[in-house]
Amino acid sequence: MKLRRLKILPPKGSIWRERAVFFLAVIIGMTHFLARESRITSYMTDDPQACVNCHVMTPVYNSWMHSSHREWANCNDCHVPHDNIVNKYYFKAKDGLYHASVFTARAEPDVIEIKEASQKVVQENCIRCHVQQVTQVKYDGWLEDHNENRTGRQCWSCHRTVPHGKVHGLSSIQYNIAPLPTDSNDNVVPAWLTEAIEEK
Amino acid sequence: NRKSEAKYKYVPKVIIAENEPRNEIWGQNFPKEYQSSLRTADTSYVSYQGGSQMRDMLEEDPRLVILWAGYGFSKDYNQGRGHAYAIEDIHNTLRTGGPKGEGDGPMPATCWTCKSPDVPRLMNEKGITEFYSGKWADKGAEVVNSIGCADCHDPENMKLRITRPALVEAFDAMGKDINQVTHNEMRSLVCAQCHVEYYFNKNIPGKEGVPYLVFPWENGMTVEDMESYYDDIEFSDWTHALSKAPMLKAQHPGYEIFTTGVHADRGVSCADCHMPYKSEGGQKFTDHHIQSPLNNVSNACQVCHREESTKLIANVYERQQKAHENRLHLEDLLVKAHLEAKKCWDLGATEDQMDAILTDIRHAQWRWDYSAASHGGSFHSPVETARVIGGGIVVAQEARIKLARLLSALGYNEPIEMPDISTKEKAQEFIGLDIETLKAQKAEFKKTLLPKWLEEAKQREAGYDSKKVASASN
Amino acid sequence: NRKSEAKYKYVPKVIIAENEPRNEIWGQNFPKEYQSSLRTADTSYVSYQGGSQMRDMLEEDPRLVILWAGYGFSKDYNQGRGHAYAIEDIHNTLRTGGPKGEGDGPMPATCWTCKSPDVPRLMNEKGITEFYSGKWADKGAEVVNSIGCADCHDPENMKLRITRPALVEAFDAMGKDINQVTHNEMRSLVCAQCHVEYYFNKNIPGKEGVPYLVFPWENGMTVEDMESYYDDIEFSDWTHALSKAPMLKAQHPGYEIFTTGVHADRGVSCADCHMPYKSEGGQKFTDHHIQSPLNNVSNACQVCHREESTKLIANVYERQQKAHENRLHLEDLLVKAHLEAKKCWDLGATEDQMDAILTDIRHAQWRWDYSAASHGGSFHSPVETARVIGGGIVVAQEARIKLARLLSALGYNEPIEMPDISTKEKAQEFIGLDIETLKAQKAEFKKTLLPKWLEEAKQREAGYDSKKVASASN
Ligand code: HEC
Ligand code: HEC
Ligand code: HEC
Ligand code: HEC
Ligand code: HEC
Ligand code: HEC
Ligand code: HEC
Ligand code: HEC
Ligand code: HEC
Ligand code: HEC
Ligand code: HEC
Ligand code: HEC
Ligand code: HEC
Ligand code: HEC
Ligand SMILES: [Ca+2]
Ligand SMILES: [Ca+2]
Repeated sequence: MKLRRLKILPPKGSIWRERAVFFLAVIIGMTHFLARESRITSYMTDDPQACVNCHVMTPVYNSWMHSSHREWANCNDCHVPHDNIVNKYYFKAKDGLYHASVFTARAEPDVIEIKEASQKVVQENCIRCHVQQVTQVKYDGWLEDHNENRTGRQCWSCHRTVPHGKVHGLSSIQYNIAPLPTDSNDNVVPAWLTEAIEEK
Repeated sequence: NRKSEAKYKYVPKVIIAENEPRNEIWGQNFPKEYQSSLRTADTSYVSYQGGSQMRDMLEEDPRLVILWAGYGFSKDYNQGRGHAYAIEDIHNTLRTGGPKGEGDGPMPATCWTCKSPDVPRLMNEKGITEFYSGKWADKGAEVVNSIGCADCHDPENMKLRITRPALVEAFDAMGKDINQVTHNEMRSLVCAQCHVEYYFNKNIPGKEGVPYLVFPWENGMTVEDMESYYDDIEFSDWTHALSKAPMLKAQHPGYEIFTTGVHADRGVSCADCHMPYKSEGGQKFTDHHIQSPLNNVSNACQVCHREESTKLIANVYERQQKAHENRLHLEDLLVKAHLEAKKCWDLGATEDQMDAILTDIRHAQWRWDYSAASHGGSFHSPVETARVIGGGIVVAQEARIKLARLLSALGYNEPIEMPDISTKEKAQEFIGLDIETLKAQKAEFKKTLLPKWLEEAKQREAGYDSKKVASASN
Repeated sequence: NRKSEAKYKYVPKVIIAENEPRNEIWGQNFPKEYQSSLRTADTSYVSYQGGSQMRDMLEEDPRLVILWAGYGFSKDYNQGRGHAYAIEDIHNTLRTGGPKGEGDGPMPATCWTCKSPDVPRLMNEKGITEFYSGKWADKGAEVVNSIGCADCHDPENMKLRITRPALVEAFDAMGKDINQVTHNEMRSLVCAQCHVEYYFNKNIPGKEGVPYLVFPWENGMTVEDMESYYDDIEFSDWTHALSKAPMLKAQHPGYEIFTTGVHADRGVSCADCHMPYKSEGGQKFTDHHIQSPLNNVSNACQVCHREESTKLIANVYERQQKAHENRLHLEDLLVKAHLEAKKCWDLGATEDQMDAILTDIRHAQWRWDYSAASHGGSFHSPVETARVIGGGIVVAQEARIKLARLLSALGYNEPIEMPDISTKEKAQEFIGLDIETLKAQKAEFKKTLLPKWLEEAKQREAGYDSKKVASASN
């Protein structure tokens, strides 16, 4: 056995040996469990389901899910810088570690508020996508008065419902039911019905 | 763990059994969704062509009586209203007649399929084919709860699910696996369990004679695809009482038409407009008051569109009016075609002479019905709806030119006299319907059999146990 | 800073005279706009039903020859291409014939109106009525520059302006003042000077006999509004050679149909799609390469829509195909109606018997043409286009049922024989057109008269002075 050769374990017969095996198993198990539970791999994707792994993210997930941006912009499109790739992953890592530690410390507030650094990122991203609409004189006719209005304010000071709605906070969405990454494997047809259909 | 904490953040008051048909039980755990779903009983809203009021379509447009002569729909047909009325309305409609007991009445048990969460329960208990077997009256005591939670939700985790085999089988027939769909697609597919065209197939090998519910999607969902499906199996819903054409009835192909529109193309789902998010006391939830989105523009449309609500409503009405204009033309042509065909028979036309004409009438009316029956289609997909109507007019005119020639050959070369069908009553009299008798039978049914059904159901449901969750009392 | 740099970058090199017809002079001051406008000479792009290539519509669909029998369009008709070709194409089309000199040829001077910036110049010099008077050939030496800057811009400040009296007069007739429109509306109205339905009114009091250009918008811009306008004044463009129906020709009602669509409803203007911003060397300018937006989806559509360009193109094609499908049906019906009407005449029908039928044919073909002629309509406003086509089918069928009855009464009770019109040549032969002679006359015109025009124009323009701006040489 590998462990044996590494001489990590106390000699056979020792009472510690049994306990050590137990604790090692627990540690390995826990790591595995944590990795699986937090769906580590999913953090590297742009899949919004990555964020919803934390229940505190469920309200924002659900409000985004019901927003006009669902089909166009995922979380990272707004919350991560897109000016260059290094910046993107640096910000992601910094932010992610911060969220994770707050979460692990069970220090999450009831009403999460967007930090100033994040605000800048988001504003940049609004403009990134809507640059022509908000900067071209041409579209003055289409977006009446937009030209004067857009400068010097955050977009969502007017577009208050984009994309998380007007009401914020952990309890703003009652049941916090959201599809988790694991759900995708589940069937939408109940077992009894699948059986009944196959039976015929 | 934390995540399950999230999942179960709601404190379940009761444990909901698989296929629990009683909405009020679910409502104990999910009061907001339940309360809002109760509002489907509100019948006050009326729009240009929809809304929740009881609208007697035969009265609004008596031509329908002629189009459906010889078929149940000529007796009674209303524009759909809220889900809360599904059971009441199927009890009341003259189409289901006045059965006196088991084995009696014009309709099969299959008619219950889209009316109640008792259906998945029964299918689970009895089996699918068994559920579809027998008369409508045979299961009257079993199906009593109007459309509800168990139709769309898994009680364990509230996830959306498909409870109607016809949809699963239709996906199979198209070579698709319904378990592979996305969460967002499910937000339309739960509706596609019912808001779709269907027929009763009595020739399924091994189930001969059972009116098995089938969605005719094997060739696809367009008007032509389904038509070729029916033509190939030589199916017809009924033979027209005047023209003797082998007719098809299109029942509410809502999902099918919707998928051809730009909203579907952009990933918008039924629930986005008909069940938008709602805020109450600082909490957001899915509004289960399923209704015309025009009664709720700010939540239903303005999430995505900045225009004023009057303008958005005007957009919808404009599309509906444009569809209506030509659909009405087509309807007129069809009424004439049926009457002209009848005239031909009266003048001694042969089957050979009539054959091609009757096929045209079948196809033209199928197009008309496909474009009309879903009620939402002219907004859900205005361009496709217009295409279908245009095609219908072309086919109807083919029929009428052939009819004009045949009538001439039979010695009748002028426009035929039109009967007075200016009201529903006159039209029904013209096609020989004895509505008074039908009404009397229905009244009798409601006085005698129906109360028994409801009493029996009450007894049965009293026997269900609804387990309180232990921790809930803490 | 960058913005003022851009603003003040405009260093006029030349002073542009009012109504300067030569684009290259304007081009000295605005090289980017000018250079891009030159690209309208590129004929390489072809889309499903549009693009900049020369597309012979009569060859693509010989039925058109029958529909226009007795009218110039049956001789020659192409899908419009780039603005750079406006002059060349009007020289080449068989519709303008082969005039031998002043006062000769089939077309009036009015035909020049939408082809060149020489037009505002001439109108200014001669007067409007004077411009419209006489033959097309009379002004051949005067109108030589293809559509350009002076058609849309004020040389003093480059603001958009309206240079065609017909549009101003049409606004007057509707009780609107074109000077009150917004800048954004101007970005469509400059196009509405030409991309609109028109007719030549020879009965204007005081101007009798002059084919005065009029947009028939007094009752409104819908197909019915304009139809009632024409019916009221008993106008017809020509009498059909086969059916003898008093016909209307719809010429490119592009603006009219566009205004009924959702893009117009949302304030999107022609220039947004056909002249989007373009970046070159860090500078943004309006792309004057006016063309099919499908050749430029990223600038033309993706400003507002995020979908992939293949998907957006598919959206457009789908709408075009759906319109095309039913429009083709309508076309078939119209061809038959003309031939059936001819058969009636041949069998001795009376004017009384034919009257209602010919009115139907007039109205049905008007609807067909209205839906087809603008080329862009089935995308600009797919729902309205479909409505118009559907209405056309209804009217065409009324005509054909009456025709079937009349034919029977005249002793002919069967489908009529169809001539072979499978190619443009066969169809033109069938309606009795001597294309070879027309071509020979055109060739002669291009060899003799045309070079004289061009030479004369060159002389004239050499006399114009183009003042250099003093400061520009700094
Ligand atoms: C279209 C851009 C956009 C997208 C997509 C988006 N967000 Fe946001 N997000 C915002 C803006 C803007 C705010 C600030 C809202 C405010 O302050 O009112 C915000 C705020 C937040 C906050 C702070 C809490 C709050 O309610 O204000 C969280 C957490 C958050 N977003 C997470 C997410 C997650 C997780 C996703 C994906 C499921 C997501 N966002 C998708 C733009 C976006
Ligand atoms: C490990 C759990 C967890 C995951 C996974 C998670 N978050 Fe968070 N997030 C939190 C917590 C806890 C907070 C509250 C921090 C605070 O306000 O102090 C937070 C706050 C935020 C905020 C507001 C604070 C700020 O930085 O402006 C945003 C935006 C946000 N998250 C976006 C995201 C996005 C995007 C993802 C997915 C890529 C994501 N989160 C995934 C736990 C998580
Ligand atoms: C990844 C690109 C992307 C980002 C980032 C983005 N948007 Fe959008 N936004 C879109 C697209 C795509 C649409 C839909 C356009 C359409 O209808 O075709 C849209 C639509 C909109 C609309 C019109 C629909 C509505 O909900 O009113 C508004 C307003 C809007 N965005 C504002 C914002 C604001 C504010 C932000 C930043 C908080 C933002 N967008 C960030 C892509 C983006
Ligand atoms: C002072 C208020 C205000 C600010 C700030 C503002 N907007 Fe808007 N925006 C509006 C209004 C009002 C409209 C609707 C205009 C109309 O319909 O004519 C609009 C329309 C839009 C639309 C088109 C929506 C549609 O109907 O499709 C987009 C996209 C958009 N804004 C994006 C932005 C972005 C990105 C920013 C930030 C750079 C921003 N806006 C800042 C008020 C604002
Ligand atoms: C983009 C918004 C939108 C979407 C998505 C949508 N609908 Fe509708 N629906 C409407 C509107 C608007 C009407 C017209 C209501 C009226 O006339 O009062 C309508 C009408 C209806 C009606 C008739 C309502 C009545 O008053 O009787 C039914 C049934 C319906 N829709 C079902 C569906 C189904 C099923 C789906 C998905 C397959 C769907 N809708 C998707 C907007 C939508
Ligand atoms: C179990 C079958 C079933 C399901 C599932 C179902 N419907 Fe219905 N729906 C019906 C029936 C039956 C009616 C007509 C009830 C009546 O008129 O008695 C109806 C009526 C409606 C109406 C008309 C309401 C009114 O006020 O006029 C709308 C809108 C509608 N449904 C939308 C939906 C949407 C959206 C979904 C999915 C989220 C859905 N339905 C799911 C069977 C169903
Ligand atoms: C595949 C699902 C399905 C089946 C099977 C079905 N229905 Fe329905 N039914 C619906 C839907 C969806 C509506 C709402 C239609 C609308 O929008 O008008 C409806 C509406 C109704 C209504 C109320 C409107 C009216 O017409 O008066 C009655 C009554 C009704 N159905 C009776 C029946 C009967 C009887 C049968 C059997 C012949 C039947 N249904 C079979 C789905 C179904
Ligand atoms: C016709 C289908 C249908 C019926 C019937 C139905 N639901 Fe739903 N329900 C939905 C849809 C669609 C959603 C939205 C799911 C999403 O967006 O993820 C939903 C969401 C929910 C949610 C999640 C939280 C929220 O508000 O978004 C709860 C809880 C729920 N429904 C409870 C109920 C209860 C209780 C009933 C019976 C009274 C019921 N539902 C009946 C279709 C239905
Ligand atoms: C979840 C987003 C969403 C919702 C909700 C929604 N729409 Fe749309 N709508 C769209 C998109 C996306 C398009 C396609 C145009 C585009 O790509 O920008 C569209 C297109 C349209 C059009 C033009 C298409 C046509 O048929 O001419 C109209 C009109 C319209 N919507 C009206 C409505 C109305 C009315 C409602 C509410 C009943 C509604 N929409 C709800 C997203 C939405
Ligand atoms: C929303 C975008 C949009 C707007 C606004 C628009 N168009 Fe178009 N137009 C198109 C598209 C797309 C086509 C189809 C091109 C094709 O088939 O290749 C088209 C086709 C055309 C064509 C035929 C082009 C050809 O290839 O021959 C003409 C002419 C035209 N448009 C003129 C106009 C005029 C005039 C207006 C304003 C009154 C206008 N368009 C407004 C998108 C637009
Ligand atoms: C002075 C008259 C005039 C004006 C003003 C005008 N057009 Fe045209 N346009 C024409 C003529 C004539 C043609 C056809 C030229 C030919 O085929 O020889 C044409 C052709 C086109 C085509 C087809 C090009 C191709 O490559 O197939 C488009 C697109 C078009 N115009 C759009 C516009 C738009 C957009 C505007 C306004 C911004 C506009 N036009 C203004 C007269 C005009
Ligand atoms: C009100 C403006 C207007 C008037 C007047 C007008 N045209 Fe045009 N013409 C156009 C436009 C716009 C197009 C481009 C149409 C298209 O998209 O196909 C065009 C296209 C053409 C073309 C190129 C396409 C083809 O048909 O081969 C020719 C040639 C032409 N016109 C000749 C004429 C003649 C001859 C007359 C007089 C009878 C005339 N035009 C009067 C606006 C006008
Ligand atoms: C068919 C109409 C039309 C013709 C012809 C035309 N333009 Fe334009 N031009 C426009 C429109 C529309 C705009 C956009 C105006 C706006 O958005 O404010 C424009 C804008 C401009 C501008 C403003 C700067 C910019 O790029 O937006 C200049 C300069 C200009 N045109 C020069 C020219 C020159 C030079 C010619 C001749 C080669 C010409 N135009 C021919 C319609 C036309
Ligand atoms: C200046 C903005 C703008 C431009 C440019 C634009 N669109 Fe749109 N488009 C809209 C708006 C606004 C709607 C209406 C839907 C809504 O209200 O969100 C729309 C609707 C649509 C629709 C749905 C309507 C229908 O007919 O079904 C399609 C498809 C579409 N656009 C395609 C295009 C294509 C292709 C182009 C380029 C040739 C284009 N659009 C250019 C703003 C624009
Ligand atoms: Ca059917
Ligand atoms: Ca005309």
